[in-house]
Amino acid sequence: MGVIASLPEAVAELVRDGATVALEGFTHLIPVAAGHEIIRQGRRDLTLVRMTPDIVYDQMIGAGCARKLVFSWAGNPGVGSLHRFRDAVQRGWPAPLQIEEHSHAGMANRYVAGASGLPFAVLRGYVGTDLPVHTATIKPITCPFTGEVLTAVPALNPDVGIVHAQRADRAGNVQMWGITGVHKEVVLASRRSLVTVEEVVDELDPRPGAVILPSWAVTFVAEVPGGAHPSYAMGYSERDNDYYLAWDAISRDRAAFTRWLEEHVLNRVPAT
Amino acid sequence: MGVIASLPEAVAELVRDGATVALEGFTHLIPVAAGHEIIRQGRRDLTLVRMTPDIVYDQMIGAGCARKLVFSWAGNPGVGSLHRFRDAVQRGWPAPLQIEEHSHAGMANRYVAGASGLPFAVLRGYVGTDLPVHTATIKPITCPFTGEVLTAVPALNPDVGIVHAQRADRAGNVQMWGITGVHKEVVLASRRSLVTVEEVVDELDPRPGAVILPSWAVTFVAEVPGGAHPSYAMGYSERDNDYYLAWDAISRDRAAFTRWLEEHVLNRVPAT
Amino acid sequence: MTGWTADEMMTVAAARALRDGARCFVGIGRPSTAANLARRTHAPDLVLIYESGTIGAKPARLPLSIGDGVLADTADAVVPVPEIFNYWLQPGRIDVGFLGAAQIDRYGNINTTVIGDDYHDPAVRLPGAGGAPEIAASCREVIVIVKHSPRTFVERVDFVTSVGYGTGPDDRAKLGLTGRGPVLVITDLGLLEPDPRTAELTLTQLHPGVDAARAAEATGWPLAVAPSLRVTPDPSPAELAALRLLERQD
Amino acid sequence: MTGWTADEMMTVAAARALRDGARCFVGIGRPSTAANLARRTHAPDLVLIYESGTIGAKPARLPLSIGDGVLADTADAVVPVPEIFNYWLQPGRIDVGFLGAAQIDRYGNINTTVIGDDYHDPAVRLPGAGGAPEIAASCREVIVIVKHSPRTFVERVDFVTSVGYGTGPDDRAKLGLTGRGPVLVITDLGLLEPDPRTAELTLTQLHPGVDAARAAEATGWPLAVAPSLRVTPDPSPAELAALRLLERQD
Repeated sequence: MGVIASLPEAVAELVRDGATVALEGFTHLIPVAAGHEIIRQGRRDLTLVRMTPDIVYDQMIGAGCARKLVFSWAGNPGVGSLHRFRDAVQRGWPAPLQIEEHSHAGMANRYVAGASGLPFAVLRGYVGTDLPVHTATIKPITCPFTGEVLTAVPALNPDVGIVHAQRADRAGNVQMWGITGVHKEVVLASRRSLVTVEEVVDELDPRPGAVILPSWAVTFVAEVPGGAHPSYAMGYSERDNDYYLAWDAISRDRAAFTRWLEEHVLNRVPAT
Repeated sequence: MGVIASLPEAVAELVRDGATVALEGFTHLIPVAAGHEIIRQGRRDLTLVRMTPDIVYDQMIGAGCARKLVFSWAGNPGVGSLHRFRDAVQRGWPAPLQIEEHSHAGMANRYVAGASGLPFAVLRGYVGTDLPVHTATIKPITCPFTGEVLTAVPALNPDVGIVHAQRADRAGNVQMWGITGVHKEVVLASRRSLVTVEEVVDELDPRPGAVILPSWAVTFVAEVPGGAHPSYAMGYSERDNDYYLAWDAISRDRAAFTRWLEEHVLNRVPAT
Repeated sequence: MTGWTADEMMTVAAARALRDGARCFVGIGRPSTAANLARRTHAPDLVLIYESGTIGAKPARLPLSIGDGVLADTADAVVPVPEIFNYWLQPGRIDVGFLGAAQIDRYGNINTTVIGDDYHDPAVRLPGAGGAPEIAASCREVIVIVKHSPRTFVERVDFVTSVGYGTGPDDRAKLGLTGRGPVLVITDLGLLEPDPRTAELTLTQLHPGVDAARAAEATGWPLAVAPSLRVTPDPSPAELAALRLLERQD
Repeated sequence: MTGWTADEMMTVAAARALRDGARCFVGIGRPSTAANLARRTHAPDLVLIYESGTIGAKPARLPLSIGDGVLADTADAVVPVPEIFNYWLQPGRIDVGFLGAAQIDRYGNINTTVIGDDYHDPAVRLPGAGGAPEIAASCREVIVIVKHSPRTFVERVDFVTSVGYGTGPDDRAKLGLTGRGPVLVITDLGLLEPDPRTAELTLTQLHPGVDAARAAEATGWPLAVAPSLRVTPDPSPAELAALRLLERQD
C-alpha cells in the first residue's frame, strides 16, 4: 500500500538472501541507491533480474550479492564491458554466477506476462539464434488459428521489484516521466515492490508523459534524492556520463574495485 | 503517411464494399462523422468491428452497410438496447447481420495482437462461459512451461481502422488524450487508417496523458470539428447525453429511423 | 409507508457491501450508483475502476456511461483499455467486481447475452458480454445487484455470459478461475449469498417490510432460505440524502 | 594524405546509406553517430527510433547511451519498452535496423554474446543480445557498421546472436523471418553486400585509397569480390564538418 519508509527499512523488509530481485530502469531512473543498500545489508545468493545490468549490477555482482543473473544486455552503455560481471562469469570471482540470457524483446515480454498474471508471453523472437540452445526458458508455441510457430517465454514474477521515480505523494502514489522502460511492468509483476523517489510531495500535478502507479500497487516508497545516480531522473538531474566512463578503470581491477566498494558503499551511511 | 484530406476523400479512398472496418472509441472520441460519411457513400457488405457498437453502428447497421458485426458489447450506454442492431439480428432488417461475439478483454487483446504483428493473443478469459460454443475465434492454448490451459483469440487486422482524436499537426502527427481506449491499437492493427480530428494545428504542445501517433503510422487525417458527436472530445466538447437518450425512441421504429437517416445523414453535406 | 423506495433500499444495501479502501471494478448503472454512494458515505477511500481505463475515479456526479469525461478528469490514472484488462483486472488485483444481470441462476451464473434457447434466433438480443466474463472470473470477489423477479432469477440462465459457480461448488476450481465468485447478490427484496457447502444462492437477509415468501415468489427456482434471516437496517437519513443528491445530478 | 580518417569515412558512408524519411531503429555507438549525421546532412526527416522507447528523437548532441535525456526530450513520442518492441519493431514498421557487431560471418550473422567455443566458459564474455535479434529479424532491412578485421569478419560466428542469412539464401524464409536481413555491411575499408544468389557477403565498394587485397586480408574467409567495384566518394566538407561538430559535442 505504498507505505513510506526509509531506504534501509524498506530493503531490510523486502530483500532476503536467496530472493529473486529485479532493479529496473532502462538507462533512466535506475535505483542505484537501493542496490547499494542491498550491498550494505550483505545480502547473498540473490537471483538478480534486469534487462540491462550495467554499473549497479556490476557493483552488486562484484560485492558478492548474486548467485544468478537473468538479463538481456550486460554492458556499460556507451563505454564497453562490465568487468565485475565478466570476472564472475569467466573466473567465478567473488562467486560463480549462473546466467539466464534473453533478448530485450523477450525480457520485456516476460515482465508483461508477469504483470498480466499470465504464465507466458508470445513473440516473434530468437528464431535462428543460438540463444534457445543455452536458455531453457525459450520454447516454440503454435498459433491455434494459423498453425504458425512462434516463440514463448515464461513470465517473470520477481519476489521484489525495485525502481526509481521522480515523485510520490504522501499517500504513496508514484509519478514518473521520460523514459519509463519497464518500470510499470516490473512493479506489477513483482510480489512486493519498492519505489525510491526524488521527493515526496503534497500533490502530484499532472505532467506530460507521466506514468502513475497508484499507492495500492506499490509496497514501499522511500524518498532518496539522487537515488538514481549515476543514471538520472529527468527534471531533477543529468546522467553522469563521466562516472560511467570512470567506472571502466575502477572495475577492471579487483583491488581497485574493493577499495571503491569500501569507500563509496560499505562505509557510507545513507542520508535517510 | 498522415496525409491530410477531406473526410469524403479519405473515406472514398479507404472504405470499399466488403471491407473489414473498425471504428473505435471507448465512449470517447468515437468517429461518428466518419460513420455517417460511410453511410452517405452507400457502402455495403462491410464487416464492422467495434468493442462497443453503440449509436453510430446502430445507424450504420440500420442504413444497411453491414453484413457482419464483430463486437463485445452492443448497447446504448446508460440507456438500453440498440434497436436497429436487434432488428437486424432478430428480424434481418434491412439485411441479415452475422455476428462474432467476444468479451471486452478478448477484443482488446485481439487488437493488441493485431498491432503487434502476432497471429493471436493469450488471456485468462471466456472459461466456463457459453461464448466459445458460438464463437469459433476462441480456442484453448497450453502454456509450454507450466501446462496450464489458457485462452487464445486471433489477431484483428481490419482493412481500415478509423478513430477520432483531438488534434493533428500539419505533418499529420496525431495527439489525443483522456480515455484513449484502443485507439492506438486499432490504428496500428489496421492495414490503412483514418483519424478525424477536432483541429489541425501548427504545433502539438505536450499535454498530460497525451498519446501520440506519428504521422507515418497513419494513412489519412481529416479535420472534422465535432466529428465525435454525440460522444465527446475531451477539451473540446461534452458528451451529448440527451442525444443518447433521444436515440432510443428514434431507433425503435423503422419509419422514424428512416426519416432520421434521410434528414440527418443522407441529405446533409459535410462541411469540409 | 417508509420514506424510501425499494430501489433506494437496494442501492443503499449495495453501497454498504463495499468496504472502505477496496478496489472496485464498477459496471455502469446501479453498480456505479451504489459504488459512488459508498464513496460519499462510509467508504471515502473506495477505489473506483471503470473498464474505460479510469483508475481511482472520483466523479462529482453520476456518469451516464463508463467513459464520461468526469471519470477521466478525476481519476488517479487513465490507462488504455488493453492495460485495464491485462495489467489490472486479470492478475487479481481488484477486490470487488460489481455487476448487474439480465438473468441470474441459482449458482450465480449471469446472462447478459440472449434470452431464449436459440442463440442464433433469440427472443431478445441483449448487449452481450462487455467486461463481465473476466470481471466475474478474476476479481477477488463479485457482488451482483439486480431486481428480483422470476424472469430474472431463473433456474438456469439461457446463456452463461459470466460464470458464478457453474453447476456447483467445485466448478470454479475446475475451471481454473482465480477469484472467489459471487459472494453477494443484492436485490430490491433482500440479500442472497452462496451456501458455503452447495454454492446455491440462499436468501440470508430481507429488506424492511419484505417477507421470505415474497422473495421466494420472485425467484424462478425453489429458493433456499437461511435458518436465521437478518433484516437490513433502514437507509439512514444521511444515506438517503447522499443517494438523492447523486441521482438528482444524473 | 586525405583530410579525414578511415573511421570518419566509415561513418559518412553509413550515414549516406540512410534515405531521407526512413524509419531507422538505431543502436548506440557508431550506428547512432551515423544516423545523427544523416539527419544533419541529406536526411533531415530520418526518423530515429531507439530501443529505450523514443520515437522520432532529434538529439542536438550525440547521446552516450540509448536512454539519454536528450532522446526523450526531443522525441515525437516516448513509449514503454515493451511497446517499442511489440507495437513498433515486431510488425515490420521499421525500415532500417542499424546494428554493430563483435563478430560477423560470411552470411551476415552477428555475434555480440561470447567469443570462444564454450558458451559456459567463454574466452570473452560480451554484453549479449539486447534488442539485436529482433531488430535483425523484423526490420525491413538491416545495415551493419563494423570495423574490418579478421577477428571480426569470421568464417562462422562463435555464437549467433542475430541472424543474417543463416547458412544460405533460403534460411530466412524457412525461419519465418519477416525482414529482408542485412543488405549492407559498412566497414572502414568499404561496403559488403549479400550476393543476390548465394547471400554471401561480397565486397562491392571500396573507400578511397583502399584496395581489394587489403579488404580480403581483413576478412576471415575467402572474400568474394564483385566484378566491378565501386569507389566511395570522398567525404564532402559539409559531411566532415557536420560529423566533427557532432563528435566534438559528444
